[in-house]
Amino acid sequence: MSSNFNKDRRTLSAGLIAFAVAAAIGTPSFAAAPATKTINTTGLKITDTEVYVGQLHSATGTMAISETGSIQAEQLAIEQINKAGGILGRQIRIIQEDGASDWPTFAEKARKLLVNDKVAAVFGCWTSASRKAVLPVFEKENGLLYYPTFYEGLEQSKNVFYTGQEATQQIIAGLDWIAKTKGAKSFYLVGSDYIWPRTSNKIARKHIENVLKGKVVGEEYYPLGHTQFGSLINKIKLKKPDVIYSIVVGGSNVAWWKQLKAAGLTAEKQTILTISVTEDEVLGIGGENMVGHYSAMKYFQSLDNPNNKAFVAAFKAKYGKDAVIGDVTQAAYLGPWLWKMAVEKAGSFDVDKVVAASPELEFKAAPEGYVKIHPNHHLWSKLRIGQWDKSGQAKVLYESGLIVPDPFPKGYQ
Amino acid sequence: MKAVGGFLRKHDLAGILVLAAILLVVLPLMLDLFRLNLVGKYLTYAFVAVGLVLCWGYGGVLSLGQGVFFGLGGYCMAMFLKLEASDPASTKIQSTPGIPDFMDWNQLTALPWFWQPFHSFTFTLLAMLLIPGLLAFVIGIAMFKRRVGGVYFAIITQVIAAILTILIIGQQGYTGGVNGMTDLKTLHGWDIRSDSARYLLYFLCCALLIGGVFLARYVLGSKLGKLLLAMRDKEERVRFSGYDVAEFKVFVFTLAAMFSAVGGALFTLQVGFMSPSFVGIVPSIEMVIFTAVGGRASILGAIYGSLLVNWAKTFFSESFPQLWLLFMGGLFIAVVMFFPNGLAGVLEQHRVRIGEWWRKCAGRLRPTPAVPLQRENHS
Amino acid sequence: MNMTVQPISNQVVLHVEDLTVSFDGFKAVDKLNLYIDRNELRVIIGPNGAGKTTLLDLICGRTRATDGLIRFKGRELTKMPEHQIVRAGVGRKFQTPSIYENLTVFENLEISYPGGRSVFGALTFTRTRAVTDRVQQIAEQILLADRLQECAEFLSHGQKQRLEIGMLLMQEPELLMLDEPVAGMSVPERRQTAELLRQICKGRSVIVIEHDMEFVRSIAHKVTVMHQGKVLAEGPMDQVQADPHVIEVYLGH
Amino acid sequence: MEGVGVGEFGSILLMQGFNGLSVFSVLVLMALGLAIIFGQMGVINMAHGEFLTIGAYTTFVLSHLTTTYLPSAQPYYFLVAIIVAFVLGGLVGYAVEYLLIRHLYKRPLDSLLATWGLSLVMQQMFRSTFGAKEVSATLPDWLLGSWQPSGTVDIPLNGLFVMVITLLLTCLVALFMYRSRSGLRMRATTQNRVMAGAVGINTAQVDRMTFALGCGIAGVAGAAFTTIGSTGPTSGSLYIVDAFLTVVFGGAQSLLGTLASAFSIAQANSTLEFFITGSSAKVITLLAIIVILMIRPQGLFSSKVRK
Repeated sequence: MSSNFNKDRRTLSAGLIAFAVAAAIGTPSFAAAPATKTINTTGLKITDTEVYVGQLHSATGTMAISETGSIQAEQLAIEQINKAGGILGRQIRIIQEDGASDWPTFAEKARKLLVNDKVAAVFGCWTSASRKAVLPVFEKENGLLYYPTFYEGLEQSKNVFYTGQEATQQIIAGLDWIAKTKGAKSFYLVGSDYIWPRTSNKIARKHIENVLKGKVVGEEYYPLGHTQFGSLINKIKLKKPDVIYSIVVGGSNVAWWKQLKAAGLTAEKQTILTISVTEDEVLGIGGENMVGHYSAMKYFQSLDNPNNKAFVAAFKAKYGKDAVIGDVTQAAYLGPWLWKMAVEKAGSFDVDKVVAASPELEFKAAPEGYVKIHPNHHLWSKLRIGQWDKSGQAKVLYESGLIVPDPFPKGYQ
Repeated sequence: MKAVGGFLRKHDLAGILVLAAILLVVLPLMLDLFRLNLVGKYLTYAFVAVGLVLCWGYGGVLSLGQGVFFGLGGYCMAMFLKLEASDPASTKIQSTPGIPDFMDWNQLTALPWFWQPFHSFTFTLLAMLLIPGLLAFVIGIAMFKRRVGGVYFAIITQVIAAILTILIIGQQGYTGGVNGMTDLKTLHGWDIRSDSARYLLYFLCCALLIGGVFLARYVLGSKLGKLLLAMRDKEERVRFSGYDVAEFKVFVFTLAAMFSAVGGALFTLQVGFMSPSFVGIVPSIEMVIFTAVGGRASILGAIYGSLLVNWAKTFFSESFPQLWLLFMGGLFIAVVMFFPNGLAGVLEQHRVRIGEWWRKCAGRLRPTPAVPLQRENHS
Repeated sequence: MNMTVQPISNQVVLHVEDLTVSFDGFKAVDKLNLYIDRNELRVIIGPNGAGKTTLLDLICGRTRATDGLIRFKGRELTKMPEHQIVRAGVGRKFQTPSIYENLTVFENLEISYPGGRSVFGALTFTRTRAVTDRVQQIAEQILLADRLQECAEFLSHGQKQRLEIGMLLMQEPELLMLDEPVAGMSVPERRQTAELLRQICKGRSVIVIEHDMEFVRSIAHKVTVMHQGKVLAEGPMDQVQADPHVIEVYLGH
Repeated sequence: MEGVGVGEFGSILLMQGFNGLSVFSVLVLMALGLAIIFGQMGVINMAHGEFLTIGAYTTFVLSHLTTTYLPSAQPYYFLVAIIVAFVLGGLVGYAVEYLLIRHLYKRPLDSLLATWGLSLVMQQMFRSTFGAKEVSATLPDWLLGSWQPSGTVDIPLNGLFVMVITLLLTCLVALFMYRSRSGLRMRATTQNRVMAGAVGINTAQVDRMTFALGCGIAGVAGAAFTTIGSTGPTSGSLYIVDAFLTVVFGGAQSLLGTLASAFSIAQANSTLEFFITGSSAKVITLLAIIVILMIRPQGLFSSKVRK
């Protein structure tokens, strides 16, 4: 009974309908494309002229707010790759699935993309919970996932490439900077009550106490979707910390920053460093509420290097002049390009070959400047500190050197 | 219509046989393994729907917290599978091997006491039923003895769902938090993710569901079933015929909770992970909607309702990723507005009409009263 | 059709002493005393709002008394939950006929059968010979023997009233309380019900609330007149009808 | 408490008291519309959150219009937005009542399912028109920042603004319901629709206006919440459970009950939050509500009616 009962004619048609919806366009060029069987020995869905990839983000539900940027960036990258002739002479076709901000749906759609549609790679997920839900499916079906979000680390899977920063890259350099420039000694840690804030604050606390010899005067968590932060603000005023270290997410994030401003904790009176506010979030919070505060990210839209200028222009051309690009959106943009380089270096779409060819790959045209894939499937990248202004953009004040990714940091467990 | 075996009327048995045929023969032939596994997932929601038919359709008790019992059943099974998947060998890179990964992150060095018993599978099977059953019993006693009912009870069950979600997400050291318990691999060494396991689990789920239908049919066919119907419309008359109405509501609420718990455990086995996203307010309301679409007073209707709504959700979201929410919202409104008794209601009306037409031809006209379902008992 | 009143045995089965219930100060029943003997058929009459129905509600536990006591066969009812009061032998019929519309007449009567009252009992209840005979016997008594398999919904108003009385009889109550059993009935139906009441009060006590004086005269052993929550007068029908207070307040000029 | 003088501690307690009041006014504003729709009419409107979002988006659109076309009107647009939000919420409520709710009066539990479907539809409509991303209205300057009566005390202006709006709105609703003819007709209809119809009240019209009023108030709440919360397709769902809880806990029929329950929930939650973590504060408050509802199933202020 283990063998598959029958060829799935019906699901192929469903895949085609979804493919018709896909946005990929561009003229396929028939350069000397290598024969399909040589570059696809594991039954992936590849023809002489096309290769299918999956895109698995939340287009609906509470996470749609954050994931729309990633969807747009990945589609822009694929469109540009197709214009430049695709990969190994094949145009990339996207099968888009909606995770609907619901983790079991992510797992269900991931299995559909890998088992039914046999896509060559998947660009998707945003929250840690969605990644954890699909991880067993990718490892069992030997699929390939490019995961864009900065996250808590503590994971290193053969089938996943993490194009966002892991916790230590984002936290440690940021804390060092704020301690040095502001002479900060006392910190108040705040976060939404789930895995990423709790784990990141654990690393931050260890770094503050052991390395910076500072003091953590308070640590508070509020349920996801919480909207009343008055008591917390009063508690903070009681402790008068040098810096508030904030990792609040989603709808609560907007309420938190608005209520901070309303309680008089503007940048002049209280230094706040956050790792959960990008240009996307500032769109919802409103520039006037973020003026003067600091974010530690690896990418800001205002980075002035030629790669970024071209990327921002292309993004605005496709998605409207007041579109904004945040850290995760840029990291998502890297996904397709890194996959392209790995496939071309490996000369094949087979997942194992692509994974083997990825380490040490350098992407010099990255909007954030330069990234290199580390054998642990994360990226060497720089950390930047941006100060927000009224218009909703951030001025980059500091740029660290290249930081090695270390998902299992010793001494911070 | 002479009752076959006491509690099964002839057309009931036919209905169950048709369902069994569809689940055990038609679907496995038609669908590939991936879609079949999806159907298996939908069937786990059908357990909750059957429970809701008992406690809401017949007993008049609407619970907006079935996700709590579905989740508890699922978490018990997940704890067992997680312990088996976290043996010292495969977790050697952790600072304390032998314990689940999320505990290691949260600086737990030893397995908490309430996890210990879940090493044994028999304990898990018992706990899977008893813990949700006990919680439902306590809530039932607390609420029904004090005559809390109708909309108040619904809102309170919703609050309990909200509380349990906050607790599970907050105590991530013990429960895996918002990520839930993932990477469940084997049950007593048997790899539950292999294709053969998926088939076996699918058929196990169908068999248990059909067993559940017989149990529900037995309960509704017995005097208790008549009492539930009587209670839903004339609760006072039942109370003044010498029955402690609260006792019956507690029983039917606890039974519905156990049905949901079995569904939850089967979900964990078939999908391979369990997370708080099944325990919250939204999933609990969706479970009520499966029953409403199928027909709240018909066990088979509720099962078909679960299958149809979930299949529609997958199909719409696959082909119209932008607009599927519109279809789902429209479907719920249409069900409530145009066929209040759900699909089963539509079928019932037609069957009565067909039945009469058939008998007219055969010359034996005898009106068979359909069970009117619509009186809202606003206790 | 003036029936002679049967002799009243000395044994009192229901003691109601200083019974009071007040809704925000309004005393629906005010320090009321009532004593019912075994096998007595007591009729309670009085203008609307005199507290008649509230009195029955208090005895059967539907409403909780603020003060006073109700002792039935030596057991204090004010502390007991409704279903225990019923099991102690107190049957209550409501003003509007409350029967299970979507069940058959047989099933309506069967539900009131005293067996299988706990959850487990209801699950394992089987329709034994004893049950069907009892239902058949009661059905004949309430003249619905030929309609047992019909859905209660299709019965006439009079038949529904009699069905509810039948359901009470199934419980073998020792005290039966009927709230306007003949309201809305035709004259022949009233005569049938009067005959039924006279039959069923052999072996049990009955309290009836009614307004139709002709009907009251034909069944009452004793009459109690209530007014503003208190007992205005009590005694045989003729004595009560002659009482000046009663005339002035209730029977009208 | 190093680094905090006694005076300062006093001002923090003052601010904490103010915070309790501002949470109270948020809860009241959120629950007021629902108290009318669910409390008076018995209709369980699960789409109440989405009517709040209508108000929020109205404010965003108006702020966008004034910044582009009429920058001079910047300070006043917010008050106009509140009124427009009321009218728009009311209109949508009017239409929803006509199309959907009026068939469901005798089936409260069904109105729960139908309005849940409605909330999904409305969320998708917001997403298609305004995009999935969160937006924010640029608030006028007099609403930003805080008012400092003394050196150490910061009274958030938006909290103050929400409180004023709540006070105003509650008085208007109370006046309407208990002092005006149409309010009388509304209460008559909700308490006994058949009898109200018999004495010549056009119950269908009254029901429609009542529902529209409830939704209009939700619109105002949504507009006011743009000062303290987020505006996105799903931001309505943040408030729906708290709103229902406040109305149920206060006793469905009575407006006073809603005010009392909002006050007790707000004070309990905010004081607990001051001493223990946010999550446990919320869990304890919810548990307390369930226990109290168990003791008084009809809520704090039930109407004394003989059933």
